[in-house]
Amino acid sequence: MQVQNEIRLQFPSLSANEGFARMAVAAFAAPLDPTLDELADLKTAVSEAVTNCIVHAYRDTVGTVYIHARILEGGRIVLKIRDRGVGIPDVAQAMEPMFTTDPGGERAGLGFAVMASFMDRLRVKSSVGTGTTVTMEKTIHSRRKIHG
Amino acid sequence: MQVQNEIRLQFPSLSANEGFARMAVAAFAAPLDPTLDELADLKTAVSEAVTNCIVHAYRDTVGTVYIHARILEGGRIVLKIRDRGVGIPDVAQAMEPMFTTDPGGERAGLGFAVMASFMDRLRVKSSVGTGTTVTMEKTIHSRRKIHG
Amino acid sequence: MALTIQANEEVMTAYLSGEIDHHIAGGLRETIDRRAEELRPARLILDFGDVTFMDSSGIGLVMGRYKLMQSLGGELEVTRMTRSIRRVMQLAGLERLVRLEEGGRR
Amino acid sequence: MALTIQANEEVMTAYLSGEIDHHIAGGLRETIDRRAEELRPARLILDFGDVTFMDSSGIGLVMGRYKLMQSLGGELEVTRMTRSIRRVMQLAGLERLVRLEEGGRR
Ligand SMILES: Nc1ncnc2c1ncn2[C@@H]1O[C@H](COP(=O)(O)OP(=O)(O)O)[C@@H](O)[C@H]1O
Ligand SMILES: Nc1ncnc2c1ncn2[C@@H]1O[C@H](COP(=O)(O)OP(=O)(O)O)[C@@H](O)[C@H]1O
Repeated sequence: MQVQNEIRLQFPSLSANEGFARMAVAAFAAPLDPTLDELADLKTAVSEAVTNCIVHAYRDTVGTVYIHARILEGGRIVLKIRDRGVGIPDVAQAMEPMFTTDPGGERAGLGFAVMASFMDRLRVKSSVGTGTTVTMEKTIHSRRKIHG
Repeated sequence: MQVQNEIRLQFPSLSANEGFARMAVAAFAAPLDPTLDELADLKTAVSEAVTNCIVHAYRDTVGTVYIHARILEGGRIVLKIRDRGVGIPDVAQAMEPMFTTDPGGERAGLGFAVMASFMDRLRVKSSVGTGTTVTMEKTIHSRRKIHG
Repeated sequence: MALTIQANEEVMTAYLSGEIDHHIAGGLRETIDRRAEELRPARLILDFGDVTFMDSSGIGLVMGRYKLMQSLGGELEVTRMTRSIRRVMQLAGLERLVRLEEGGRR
Repeated sequence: MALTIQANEEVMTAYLSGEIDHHIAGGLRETIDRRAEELRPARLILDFGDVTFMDSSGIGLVMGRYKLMQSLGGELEVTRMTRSIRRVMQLAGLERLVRLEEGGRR
Protein backbone atom coordinates (compact mmCIF):
# COMPACT_ATOMS: atom_id res chain seq x y z
CA MET A 1 0.00 0.00 0.00
CA GLN A 2 1.44 3.33 -1.02
CA VAL A 3 1.91 5.95 1.67
CA GLN A 4 0.34 9.23 0.54
CA ASN A 5 1.40 11.31 3.50
CA GLU A 6 2.83 10.77 6.96
CA ILE A 7 3.87 12.64 10.06
CA ARG A 8 6.05 11.81 13.02
CA LEU A 9 5.47 13.50 16.33
CA GLN A 10 7.36 13.41 19.64
CA PHE A 11 6.54 15.08 22.91
CA PRO A 12 7.06 14.62 26.65
CA SER A 13 4.39 12.74 28.60
CA LEU A 14 2.74 15.85 30.07
CA SER A 15 -1.04 15.75 30.31
CA ALA A 16 -1.27 19.11 28.52
CA ASN A 17 -0.09 17.26 25.39
CA GLU A 18 -3.18 15.02 25.26
CA GLY A 19 -5.03 17.88 23.59
CA PHE A 20 -2.09 18.69 21.37
CA ALA A 21 -1.89 15.11 20.07
CA ARG A 22 -5.61 15.04 19.25
CA MET A 23 -5.43 18.34 17.40
CA ALA A 24 -2.32 17.35 15.45
CA VAL A 25 -3.85 14.09 14.26
CA ALA A 26 -7.11 15.88 13.39
CA ALA A 27 -5.17 18.47 11.36
CA PHE A 28 -3.26 15.68 9.60
CA ALA A 29 -6.49 13.88 8.70
CA ALA A 30 -8.29 17.06 7.57
CA PRO A 31 -7.35 16.76 3.86
CA LEU A 32 -9.25 13.44 3.80
CA ASP A 33 -12.39 15.46 4.57
CA PRO A 34 -13.64 13.24 7.42
CA THR A 35 -17.17 13.58 8.76
CA LEU A 36 -17.61 15.06 12.24
CA ASP A 37 -18.17 11.55 13.61
CA GLU A 38 -15.06 10.15 11.93
CA LEU A 39 -13.02 13.05 13.30
CA ALA A 40 -14.41 12.50 16.80
CA ASP A 41 -13.53 8.79 16.53
CA LEU A 42 -9.92 9.54 15.58
CA LYS A 43 -9.49 12.18 18.28
CA THR A 44 -10.99 9.95 20.95
CA ALA A 45 -8.78 6.98 20.03
CA VAL A 46 -5.64 9.16 20.01
CA SER A 47 -6.60 10.69 23.33
CA GLU A 48 -6.96 7.22 24.91
CA ALA A 49 -3.63 5.92 23.61
CA VAL A 50 -1.68 9.05 24.56
CA THR A 51 -3.31 9.23 27.99
CA ASN A 52 -2.25 5.63 28.61
CA CYS A 53 1.38 6.56 27.89
CA ILE A 54 1.14 9.43 30.36
CA VAL A 55 -0.85 7.68 33.09
CA HIS A 56 0.49 4.10 32.87
CA ALA A 57 3.69 3.82 30.81
CA TYR A 58 5.45 6.78 32.46
CA ARG A 59 3.46 6.75 35.69
CA ASP A 60 6.07 8.24 38.04
CA THR A 61 8.29 9.90 35.48
CA VAL A 62 8.24 11.97 32.30
CA GLY A 63 9.18 10.11 29.11
CA THR A 64 8.73 10.63 25.40
CA VAL A 65 5.57 9.72 23.48
CA TYR A 66 6.01 8.92 19.77
CA ILE A 67 3.26 9.12 17.15
CA HIS A 68 3.60 7.97 13.57
CA ALA A 69 0.54 8.72 11.44
CA ARG A 70 0.19 7.62 7.85
CA ILE A 71 -2.41 8.04 5.13
CA LEU A 72 -2.56 5.12 2.70
CA GLU A 73 -4.52 4.70 -0.51
CA GLY A 74 -8.30 4.71 -0.23
CA GLY A 75 -8.45 7.06 2.75
CA ARG A 76 -6.92 4.56 5.16
CA ILE A 77 -5.29 6.17 8.18
CA VAL A 78 -2.80 4.22 10.30
CA LEU A 79 -1.77 5.54 13.72
CA LYS A 80 1.12 4.12 15.71
CA ILE A 81 1.46 5.45 19.26
CA ARG A 82 4.52 4.28 21.10
CA ASP A 83 6.21 4.68 24.48
CA ARG A 84 9.37 3.38 26.12
CA GLY A 85 7.64 2.96 29.45
CA VAL A 86 6.93 0.11 31.88
CA GLY A 87 5.15 -2.16 29.37
CA ILE A 88 2.12 -4.40 29.90
CA PRO A 89 2.65 -7.86 31.46
CA ASP A 90 -0.59 -9.37 30.08
CA VAL A 91 -1.94 -7.58 27.01
CA ALA A 92 -5.08 -9.74 26.66
CA GLN A 93 -6.08 -8.96 30.23
CA ALA A 94 -5.26 -5.26 29.81
CA MET A 95 -7.60 -5.11 26.82
CA GLU A 96 -10.58 -6.49 28.72
CA PRO A 97 -13.25 -3.82 29.28
CA MET A 98 -13.18 -2.40 32.82
CA PHE A 99 -9.70 -3.77 33.55
CA THR A 100 -7.51 -1.07 35.02
CA THR A 101 -4.44 -1.02 37.25
CA ASP A 102 -5.35 2.48 38.44
CA PRO A 103 -8.50 2.17 40.58
CA GLY A 104 -7.78 5.29 42.70
CA GLY A 105 -7.27 7.62 39.75
CA GLU A 106 -10.79 7.25 38.32
CA ARG A 107 -9.66 5.49 35.17
CA ALA A 108 -12.64 3.53 33.85
CA GLY A 109 -10.60 0.71 32.30
CA LEU A 110 -12.22 1.47 28.95
CA GLY A 111 -9.37 3.06 26.99
CA PHE A 112 -8.70 -0.01 24.85
CA ALA A 113 -12.45 -0.65 24.46
CA VAL A 114 -12.86 2.87 23.07
CA MET A 115 -9.93 2.44 20.68
CA ALA A 116 -11.26 -0.92 19.47
CA SER A 117 -14.77 0.38 18.98
CA PHE A 118 -13.96 3.73 17.33
CA MET A 119 -11.24 2.46 14.98
CA ASP A 120 -11.47 -0.35 12.39
CA ARG A 121 -8.47 -2.21 13.73
CA LEU A 122 -6.38 -2.23 16.93
CA ARG A 123 -3.14 -4.05 17.68
CA VAL A 124 -1.13 -3.78 20.91
CA LYS A 125 2.49 -4.91 21.22
CA SER A 126 4.18 -4.57 24.57
CA SER A 127 7.03 -5.94 26.57
CA VAL A 128 7.71 -5.24 30.22
CA GLY A 129 10.53 -2.76 30.77
CA THR A 130 10.74 -1.85 27.08
CA GLY A 131 7.45 -0.18 26.25
CA THR A 132 4.22 -0.41 24.33
CA THR A 133 3.16 0.20 20.73
CA VAL A 134 -0.51 0.68 19.86
CA THR A 135 -1.37 0.51 16.15
CA MET A 136 -4.81 1.59 15.00
CA GLU A 137 -6.35 1.82 11.55
CA LYS A 138 -9.45 3.48 10.20
CA THR A 139 -10.73 4.11 6.69
CA ILE A 140 -12.13 7.60 6.20
CA HIS A 141 -15.02 7.54 3.74
CA SER A 142 -14.37 10.99 2.42
CA ARG A 143 -15.70 12.55 -0.73
CA ARG A 144 -12.49 14.12 -2.00
CA LYS A 145 -8.96 12.71 -2.04
CA ILE A 146 -5.70 14.19 -0.84
CA HIS A 147 -3.38 15.83 -3.35
CA GLY A 148 0.30 16.30 -2.51
CA MET B 1 16.19 28.74 30.48
CA GLN B 2 14.05 25.79 31.48
CA VAL B 3 12.06 24.04 28.78
CA GLN B 4 8.44 23.71 29.90
CA ASN B 5 7.20 21.72 26.95
CA GLU B 6 8.42 20.75 23.51
CA ILE B 7 7.36 18.87 20.41
CA ARG B 8 9.22 17.41 17.47
CA LEU B 9 7.49 17.01 14.14
CA GLN B 10 8.56 15.44 10.84
CA PHE B 11 6.72 15.28 7.55
CA PRO B 12 7.43 15.05 3.81
CA SER B 13 7.69 18.31 1.86
CA LEU B 14 4.17 18.14 0.37
CA SER B 15 2.33 21.44 0.12
CA ALA B 16 -0.70 19.91 1.88
CA ASN B 17 1.48 19.87 5.01
CA GLU B 18 1.81 23.67 5.15
CA GLY B 19 -1.61 23.80 6.79
CA PHE B 20 -0.80 20.86 9.03
CA ALA B 21 2.37 22.53 10.34
CA ARG B 22 0.52 25.77 11.14
CA MET B 23 -2.24 23.93 12.98
CA ALA B 24 0.20 21.77 14.94
CA VAL B 25 2.21 24.78 16.15
CA ALA B 26 -1.01 26.65 16.98
CA ALA B 27 -2.24 23.66 19.01
CA PHE B 28 1.12 23.47 20.80
CA ALA B 29 1.00 27.18 21.67
CA ALA B 30 -2.66 27.09 22.77
CA PRO B 31 -1.94 26.46 26.50
CA LEU B 32 -0.06 29.81 26.55
CA ASP B 33 -3.39 31.46 25.74
CA PRO B 34 -2.10 33.66 22.89
CA THR B 35 -4.21 36.50 21.53
CA LEU B 36 -5.69 36.12 18.05
CA ASP B 37 -2.93 38.38 16.68
CA GLU B 38 -0.15 36.41 18.39
CA LEU B 39 -1.60 33.18 17.03
CA ALA B 40 -1.82 34.65 13.52
CA ASP B 41 1.83 35.78 13.82
CA LEU B 42 3.02 32.29 14.80
CA LYS B 43 0.99 30.57 12.09
CA THR B 44 2.16 32.97 9.41
CA ALA B 45 5.84 32.60 10.36
CA VAL B 46 5.57 28.79 10.40
CA SER B 47 3.79 28.83 7.07
CA GLU B 48 6.60 30.89 5.49
CA ALA B 49 9.41 28.71 6.82
CA VAL B 50 7.71 25.43 5.89
CA THR B 51 6.75 26.72 2.43
CA ASN B 52 10.40 27.63 1.83
CA CYS B 53 11.46 24.05 2.59
CA ILE B 54 8.88 22.77 0.09
CA VAL B 55 9.40 25.37 -2.65
CA HIS B 56 13.13 26.04 -2.39
CA ALA B 57 15.00 23.44 -0.32
CA TYR B 58 13.38 20.43 -1.97
CA ARG B 59 12.39 22.12 -5.22
CA ASP B 60 12.47 19.11 -7.56
CA THR B 61 12.16 16.37 -4.98
CA VAL B 62 10.33 15.38 -1.81
CA GLY B 63 12.39 15.53 1.38
CA THR B 64 11.69 15.68 5.10
CA VAL B 65 10.82 18.85 7.01
CA TYR B 66 11.71 18.89 10.73
CA ILE B 67 10.12 21.17 13.31
CA HIS B 68 11.25 21.48 16.91
CA ALA B 69 9.04 23.74 19.00
CA ARG B 70 9.78 24.63 22.60
CA ILE B 71 8.07 26.65 25.29
CA LEU B 72 10.49 28.28 27.73
CA GLU B 73 9.83 30.22 30.92
CA GLY B 74 7.88 33.44 30.61
CA GLY B 75 5.80 32.36 27.63
CA ARG B 76 8.76 32.32 25.25
CA ILE B 77 8.22 30.07 22.25
CA VAL B 78 11.19 28.93 20.15
CA LEU B 79 10.60 27.34 16.73
CA LYS B 80 13.32 25.56 14.78
CA ILE B 81 12.37 24.58 11.22
CA ARG B 82 14.96 22.54 9.41
CA ASP B 83 15.50 20.88 6.03
CA ARG B 84 18.25 18.81 4.41
CA GLY B 85 17.76 20.50 1.06
CA VAL B 86 19.86 22.54 -1.33
CA GLY B 87 20.90 25.24 1.16
CA ILE B 88 21.25 29.00 0.64
CA PRO B 89 24.52 30.30 -0.91
CA ASP B 90 24.13 33.87 0.43
CA VAL B 91 21.90 34.14 3.49
CA ALA B 92 22.16 37.93 3.82
CA GLN B 93 20.98 38.40 0.23
CA ALA B 94 18.22 35.79 0.65
CA MET B 95 16.88 37.73 3.64
CA GLU B 96 16.57 41.00 1.72
CA PRO B 97 12.91 41.92 1.12
CA MET B 98 11.74 41.11 -2.43
CA PHE B 99 14.71 38.84 -3.12
CA THR B 100 13.51 35.56 -4.60
CA THR B 101 15.04 32.88 -6.80
CA ASP B 102 11.59 31.87 -8.00
CA PRO B 103 10.25 34.71 -10.19
CA GLY B 104 7.96 32.47 -12.27
CA GLY B 105 6.22 30.86 -9.34
CA GLU B 106 4.72 34.10 -7.94
CA ARG B 107 6.78 34.05 -4.77
CA ALA B 108 6.94 37.62 -3.48
CA GLY B 109 10.39 37.32 -1.92
CA LEU B 110 8.87 38.32 1.44
CA GLY B 111 8.97 35.07 3.40
CA PHE B 112 11.92 36.09 5.57
CA ALA B 113 10.54 39.63 5.93
CA VAL B 114 7.30 38.18 7.30
CA MET B 115 9.15 35.90 9.72
CA ALA B 116 11.35 38.79 10.93
CA SER B 117 8.44 41.12 11.39
CA PHE B 118 5.96 38.73 13.04
CA MET B 119 8.42 37.06 15.41
CA ASP B 120 10.69 38.70 18.01
CA ARG B 121 13.85 37.08 16.70
CA LEU B 122 14.94 35.26 13.53
CA ARG B 123 18.18 33.40 12.79
CA VAL B 124 19.00 31.53 9.59
CA LYS B 125 21.82 28.99 9.32
CA SER B 126 22.42 27.37 5.98
CA SER B 127 25.09 25.57 3.99
CA VAL B 128 24.85 24.63 0.35
CA GLY B 129 24.16 20.94 -0.19
CA THR B 130 23.45 20.30 3.50
CA GLY B 131 20.34 22.30 4.29
CA THR B 132 18.86 25.19 6.20
CA THR B 133 17.77 25.80 9.78
CA VAL B 134 15.48 28.71 10.62
CA THR B 135 15.15 29.55 14.32
CA MET B 136 12.45 31.97 15.45
CA GLU B 137 11.42 33.17 18.88
CA LYS B 138 8.42 35.02 20.21
CA THR B 139 7.19 35.80 23.69
CA ILE B 140 3.48 35.23 24.16
CA HIS B 141 2.06 37.76 26.60
CA SER B 142 -0.59 35.47 27.92
CA ARG B 143 -2.64 35.83 31.04
CA ARG B 144 -2.34 32.29 32.33
CA LYS B 145 0.69 30.00 32.42
CA ILE B 146 1.08 26.42 31.21
CA HIS B 147 0.83 23.60 33.71
CA GLY B 148 2.33 20.18 32.85
CA MET C 1 -12.46 23.89 29.83
CA ALA C 2 -14.80 25.77 32.10
CA LEU C 3 -17.16 24.70 34.84
CA THR C 4 -20.14 26.62 36.20
CA ILE C 5 -22.13 25.31 39.13
CA GLN C 6 -25.69 26.35 39.98
CA ALA C 7 -27.60 25.02 42.95
CA ASN C 8 -30.81 25.28 44.90
CA GLU C 9 -31.87 23.19 47.96
CA GLU C 10 -32.76 20.17 45.86
CA VAL C 11 -30.66 20.20 42.74
CA MET C 12 -27.04 21.00 41.97
CA THR C 13 -26.21 21.43 38.27
CA ALA C 14 -22.64 21.35 36.93
CA TYR C 15 -22.43 22.94 33.47
CA LEU C 16 -19.37 21.47 31.76
CA SER C 17 -17.85 22.96 28.64
CA GLY C 18 -14.91 22.48 26.26
CA GLU C 19 -12.86 19.29 26.04
CA ILE C 20 -12.96 16.65 28.78
CA ASP C 21 -9.84 14.51 28.97
CA HIS C 22 -7.49 13.18 31.65
CA HIS C 23 -5.67 16.54 31.78
CA ILE C 24 -8.80 18.36 32.84
CA ALA C 25 -10.83 15.66 34.62
CA GLY C 26 -8.99 15.85 37.95
CA GLY C 27 -9.77 19.52 38.45
CA LEU C 28 -13.42 19.06 37.48
CA ARG C 29 -13.79 16.17 39.88
CA GLU C 30 -12.37 18.11 42.81
CA THR C 31 -14.49 21.20 42.23
CA ILE C 32 -17.71 19.24 41.76
CA ASP C 33 -17.09 16.97 44.77
CA ARG C 34 -16.25 19.87 47.09
CA ARG C 35 -19.54 21.63 46.27
CA ALA C 36 -21.60 18.43 46.35
CA GLU C 37 -20.27 17.46 49.79
CA GLU C 38 -21.08 20.95 51.03
CA LEU C 39 -24.58 21.11 49.55
CA ARG C 40 -25.59 17.45 49.73
CA PRO C 41 -28.20 17.88 46.97
CA ALA C 42 -30.95 15.30 46.33
CA ARG C 43 -29.96 15.40 42.69
CA LEU C 44 -26.71 16.20 40.86
CA ILE C 45 -27.06 17.06 37.19
CA LEU C 46 -24.00 16.95 34.91
CA ASP C 47 -24.83 19.11 31.89
CA PHE C 48 -22.72 18.20 28.83
CA GLY C 49 -24.41 20.73 26.51
CA ASP C 50 -21.23 22.68 25.79
CA VAL C 51 -18.75 19.79 25.86
CA THR C 52 -17.05 19.54 22.46
CA PHE C 53 -14.92 16.45 23.14
CA MET C 54 -14.82 13.64 25.67
CA ASP C 55 -12.77 10.46 26.00
CA SER C 56 -13.04 7.67 28.61
CA SER C 57 -11.83 10.11 31.28
CA GLY C 58 -15.37 11.48 31.10
CA ILE C 59 -16.73 8.03 31.90
CA GLY C 60 -14.55 7.95 35.00
CA LEU C 61 -15.91 11.38 35.89
CA VAL C 62 -19.53 10.20 35.60
CA MET C 63 -18.95 6.89 37.41
CA GLY C 64 -17.09 8.60 40.24
CA ARG C 65 -19.92 11.14 40.70
CA TYR C 66 -22.44 8.27 40.60
CA LYS C 67 -20.66 6.65 43.54
CA LEU C 68 -20.46 9.96 45.37
CA MET C 69 -24.19 10.60 44.98
CA GLN C 70 -24.94 7.06 46.18
CA SER C 71 -22.86 7.68 49.29
CA LEU C 72 -24.74 10.96 49.84
CA GLY C 73 -28.12 9.24 49.31
CA GLY C 74 -28.88 11.30 46.19
CA GLU C 75 -29.17 10.61 42.49
CA LEU C 76 -27.17 11.53 39.40
CA GLU C 77 -28.50 12.72 36.07
CA VAL C 78 -26.47 13.31 32.91
CA THR C 79 -27.96 15.58 30.24
CA ARG C 80 -27.49 17.20 26.84
CA MET C 81 -24.79 15.02 25.30
CA THR C 82 -23.86 15.35 21.63
CA ARG C 83 -24.00 12.15 19.61
CA SER C 84 -20.28 11.40 19.85
CA ILE C 85 -20.25 11.89 23.62
CA ARG C 86 -23.33 9.68 23.94
CA ARG C 87 -21.44 6.97 22.02
CA VAL C 88 -18.59 7.06 24.55
CA MET C 89 -21.07 6.89 27.44
CA GLN C 90 -22.89 3.94 25.90
CA LEU C 91 -19.66 1.98 25.55
CA ALA C 92 -19.47 2.02 29.32
CA GLY C 93 -23.06 0.88 29.73
CA LEU C 94 -23.71 4.04 31.74
CA GLU C 95 -27.38 3.97 30.78
CA ARG C 96 -27.79 1.11 33.25
CA LEU C 97 -26.51 3.26 36.13
CA VAL C 98 -27.50 6.80 35.41
CA ARG C 99 -30.40 8.74 33.91
CA LEU C 100 -29.11 9.86 30.51
CA GLU C 101 -31.37 12.63 29.24
CA GLU C 102 -31.75 13.40 25.53
CA GLY C 103 -30.56 16.69 24.12
CA GLY C 104 -27.34 18.17 22.80
CA ARG C 105 -26.82 19.92 19.57
CA ARG C 106 -25.82 17.38 16.97
CA MET D 1 -10.54 27.12 0.47
CA ALA D 2 -13.35 28.16 -1.81
CA LEU D 3 -13.59 30.73 -4.57
CA THR D 4 -16.74 32.30 -5.98
CA ILE D 5 -16.61 34.66 -8.91
CA GLN D 6 -19.31 37.20 -9.80
CA ALA D 7 -19.11 39.51 -12.77
CA ASN D 8 -20.98 42.15 -14.76
CA GLU D 9 -19.68 44.10 -17.78
CA GLU D 10 -17.54 46.41 -15.68
CA VAL D 11 -16.52 44.58 -12.55
CA MET D 12 -15.38 41.07 -11.77
CA THR D 13 -15.35 40.15 -8.08
CA ALA D 14 -13.47 37.12 -6.70
CA TYR D 15 -14.76 36.15 -3.26
CA LEU D 16 -11.94 34.28 -1.51
CA SER D 17 -12.46 32.23 1.63
CA GLY D 18 -10.59 29.94 4.01
CA GLU D 19 -6.78 29.79 4.28
CA ILE D 20 -4.54 31.23 1.54
CA ASP D 21 -1.12 29.63 1.40
CA HIS D 22 1.24 28.29 -1.27
CA HIS D 23 -0.70 24.99 -1.40
CA ILE D 24 -3.86 26.77 -2.49
CA ALA D 25 -2.56 29.88 -4.29
CA GLY D 26 -1.77 28.20 -7.60
CA GLY D 27 -5.31 26.97 -8.13
CA LEU D 28 -6.79 30.34 -7.17
CA ARG D 29 -4.47 32.15 -9.56
CA GLU D 30 -5.39 29.93 -12.49
CA THR D 31 -9.14 30.17 -11.95
CA ILE D 32 -9.11 33.94 -11.48
CA ASP D 33 -6.83 34.55 -14.49
CA ARG D 34 -8.86 32.35 -16.82
CA ARG D 35 -12.07 34.26 -16.02
CA ALA D 36 -10.37 37.68 -16.11
CA GLU D 37 -8.84 37.01 -19.54
CA GLU D 38 -12.25 35.93 -20.79
CA LEU D 39 -14.17 38.85 -19.31
CA ARG D 40 -11.53 41.62 -19.52
CA PRO D 41 -13.24 43.64 -16.76
CA ALA D 42 -12.42 47.30 -16.12
CA ARG D 43 -12.02 46.42 -12.47
CA LEU D 44 -11.08 43.22 -10.64
CA ILE D 45 -12.03 43.10 -6.96
CA LEU D 46 -10.40 40.56 -4.67
CA ASP D 47 -12.71 40.18 -1.67
CA PHE D 48 -10.86 38.83 1.41
CA GLY D 49 -13.94 39.00 3.69
CA ASP D 50 -13.99 35.27 4.43
CA VAL D 51 -10.25 34.63 4.40
CA THR D 52 -9.18 33.29 7.80
CA PHE D 53 -5.42 33.03 7.17
CA MET D 54 -2.94 34.38 4.65
CA ASP D 55 0.84 34.24 4.35
CA SER D 56 3.13 35.87 1.76
CA SER D 57 1.68 33.57 -0.93
CA GLY D 58 -1.32 35.92 -0.78
CA ILE D 59 0.96 38.86 -1.57
CA GLY D 60 2.17 37.02 -4.66
CA LEU D 61 -1.47 36.42 -5.57
CA VAL D 62 -2.30 40.13 -5.31
CA MET D 63 0.85 41.32 -7.09
CA GLY D 64 0.35 38.85 -9.92
CA ARG D 65 -3.28 39.97 -10.42
CA TYR D 66 -2.10 43.60 -10.30
CA LYS D 67 0.24 42.89 -13.23
CA LEU D 68 -2.50 41.02 -15.08
CA MET D 69 -4.95 43.92 -14.74
CA GLN D 70 -2.27 46.35 -15.90
CA SER D 71 -1.72 44.22 -19.00
CA LEU D 72 -5.50 44.17 -19.58
CA GLY D 73 -5.74 47.95 -19.06
CA GLY D 74 -7.93 47.58 -15.96
CA GLU D 75 -7.52 48.18 -12.26
CA LEU D 76 -7.31 46.02 -9.14
CA GLU D 77 -9.05 46.58 -5.83
CA VAL D 78 -8.54 44.53 -2.65
CA THR D 79 -11.28 44.68 -0.02
CA ARG D 80 -12.48 43.45 3.36
CA MET D 81 -9.24 42.26 4.95
CA THR D 82 -9.08 41.29 8.61
CA ARG D 83 -6.41 43.04 10.64
CA SER D 84 -3.86 40.22 10.44
CA ILE D 85 -4.23 39.95 6.66
CA ARG D 86 -3.90 43.72 6.34
CA ARG D 87 -0.61 43.48 8.28
CA VAL D 88 0.79 40.98 5.77
CA MET D 89 -0.32 43.18 2.85
CA GLN D 90 1.29 46.26 4.41
CA LEU D 91 4.63 44.49 4.80
CA ALA D 92 4.71 44.27 1.03
CA GLY D 93 3.86 47.95 0.58
CA LEU D 94 0.83 46.89 -1.43
CA GLU D 95 -1.01 50.10 -0.49
CA ARG D 96 1.26 51.91 -2.96
CA LEU D 97 0.11 49.68 -5.84
CA VAL D 98 -3.45 48.74 -5.17
CA ARG D 99 -6.62 50.23 -3.66
CA LEU D 100 -6.91 48.59 -0.25
CA GLU D 101 -10.47 49.11 1.00
CA GLU D 102 -11.35 49.02 4.70
CA GLY D 103 -13.60 46.37 6.12
CA GLY D 104 -13.29 42.85 7.40
CA ARG D 105 -14.54 41.56 10.62
CA ARG D 106 -11.85 42.05 13.22
N1 LIG E 1 0.99 2.41 27.32
C1 LIG E 1 0.78 1.62 28.39
N2 LIG E 1 1.83 1.28 29.20
C2 LIG E 1 1.65 0.48 30.27
N3 LIG E 1 0.45 -0.03 30.64
C3 LIG E 1 -0.63 0.27 29.89
C4 LIG E 1 -0.52 1.10 28.74
N4 LIG E 1 -1.75 1.22 28.18
C5 LIG E 1 -2.58 0.48 28.94
N5 LIG E 1 -1.91 -0.10 29.98
C6 LIG E 1 -2.48 -1.03 31.00
O1 LIG E 1 -3.73 -1.50 30.52
C7 LIG E 1 -4.78 -1.18 31.43
C8 LIG E 1 -6.08 -0.94 30.67
O2 LIG E 1 -5.96 0.21 29.84
P1 LIG E 1 -7.26 0.99 29.35
O3 LIG E 1 -8.22 0.01 28.75
O4 LIG E 1 -6.83 2.11 28.50
O5 LIG E 1 -7.93 1.54 30.68
P2 LIG E 1 -7.47 2.66 31.72
O6 LIG E 1 -6.45 3.55 31.05
O7 LIG E 1 -8.72 3.37 32.05
O8 LIG E 1 -6.87 1.92 32.89
C9 LIG E 1 -4.25 0.01 32.18
O9 LIG E 1 -4.89 0.16 33.44
C10 LIG E 1 -2.78 -0.34 32.31
O10 LIG E 1 -2.54 -1.27 33.34
N1 LIG F 1 14.83 26.53 3.15
C1 LIG F 1 15.42 27.10 2.07
N2 LIG F 1 16.25 26.37 1.27
C2 LIG F 1 16.84 26.94 0.21
N3 LIG F 1 16.67 28.22 -0.17
C3 LIG F 1 15.86 29.00 0.59
C4 LIG F 1 15.20 28.48 1.73
N4 LIG F 1 14.46 29.49 2.27
C5 LIG F 1 14.67 30.58 1.50
N5 LIG F 1 15.51 30.30 0.49
C6 LIG F 1 16.01 31.24 -0.52
O1 LIG F 1 15.79 32.57 -0.05
C7 LIG F 1 14.98 33.29 -0.97
C8 LIG F 1 14.10 34.28 -0.24
O2 LIG F 1 13.18 33.60 0.59
P1 LIG F 1 11.85 34.33 1.05
O3 LIG F 1 12.18 35.66 1.66
O4 LIG F 1 11.10 33.38 1.92
O5 LIG F 1 11.05 34.62 -0.27
P2 LIG F 1 10.31 33.63 -1.31
O6 LIG F 1 10.06 32.30 -0.64
O7 LIG F 1 9.06 34.34 -1.64
O8 LIG F 1 11.25 33.49 -2.47
C9 LIG F 1 14.23 32.24 -1.75
O9 LIG F 1 13.78 32.70 -3.00
C10 LIG F 1 15.28 31.14 -1.86
O10 LIG F 1 16.22 31.41 -2.87
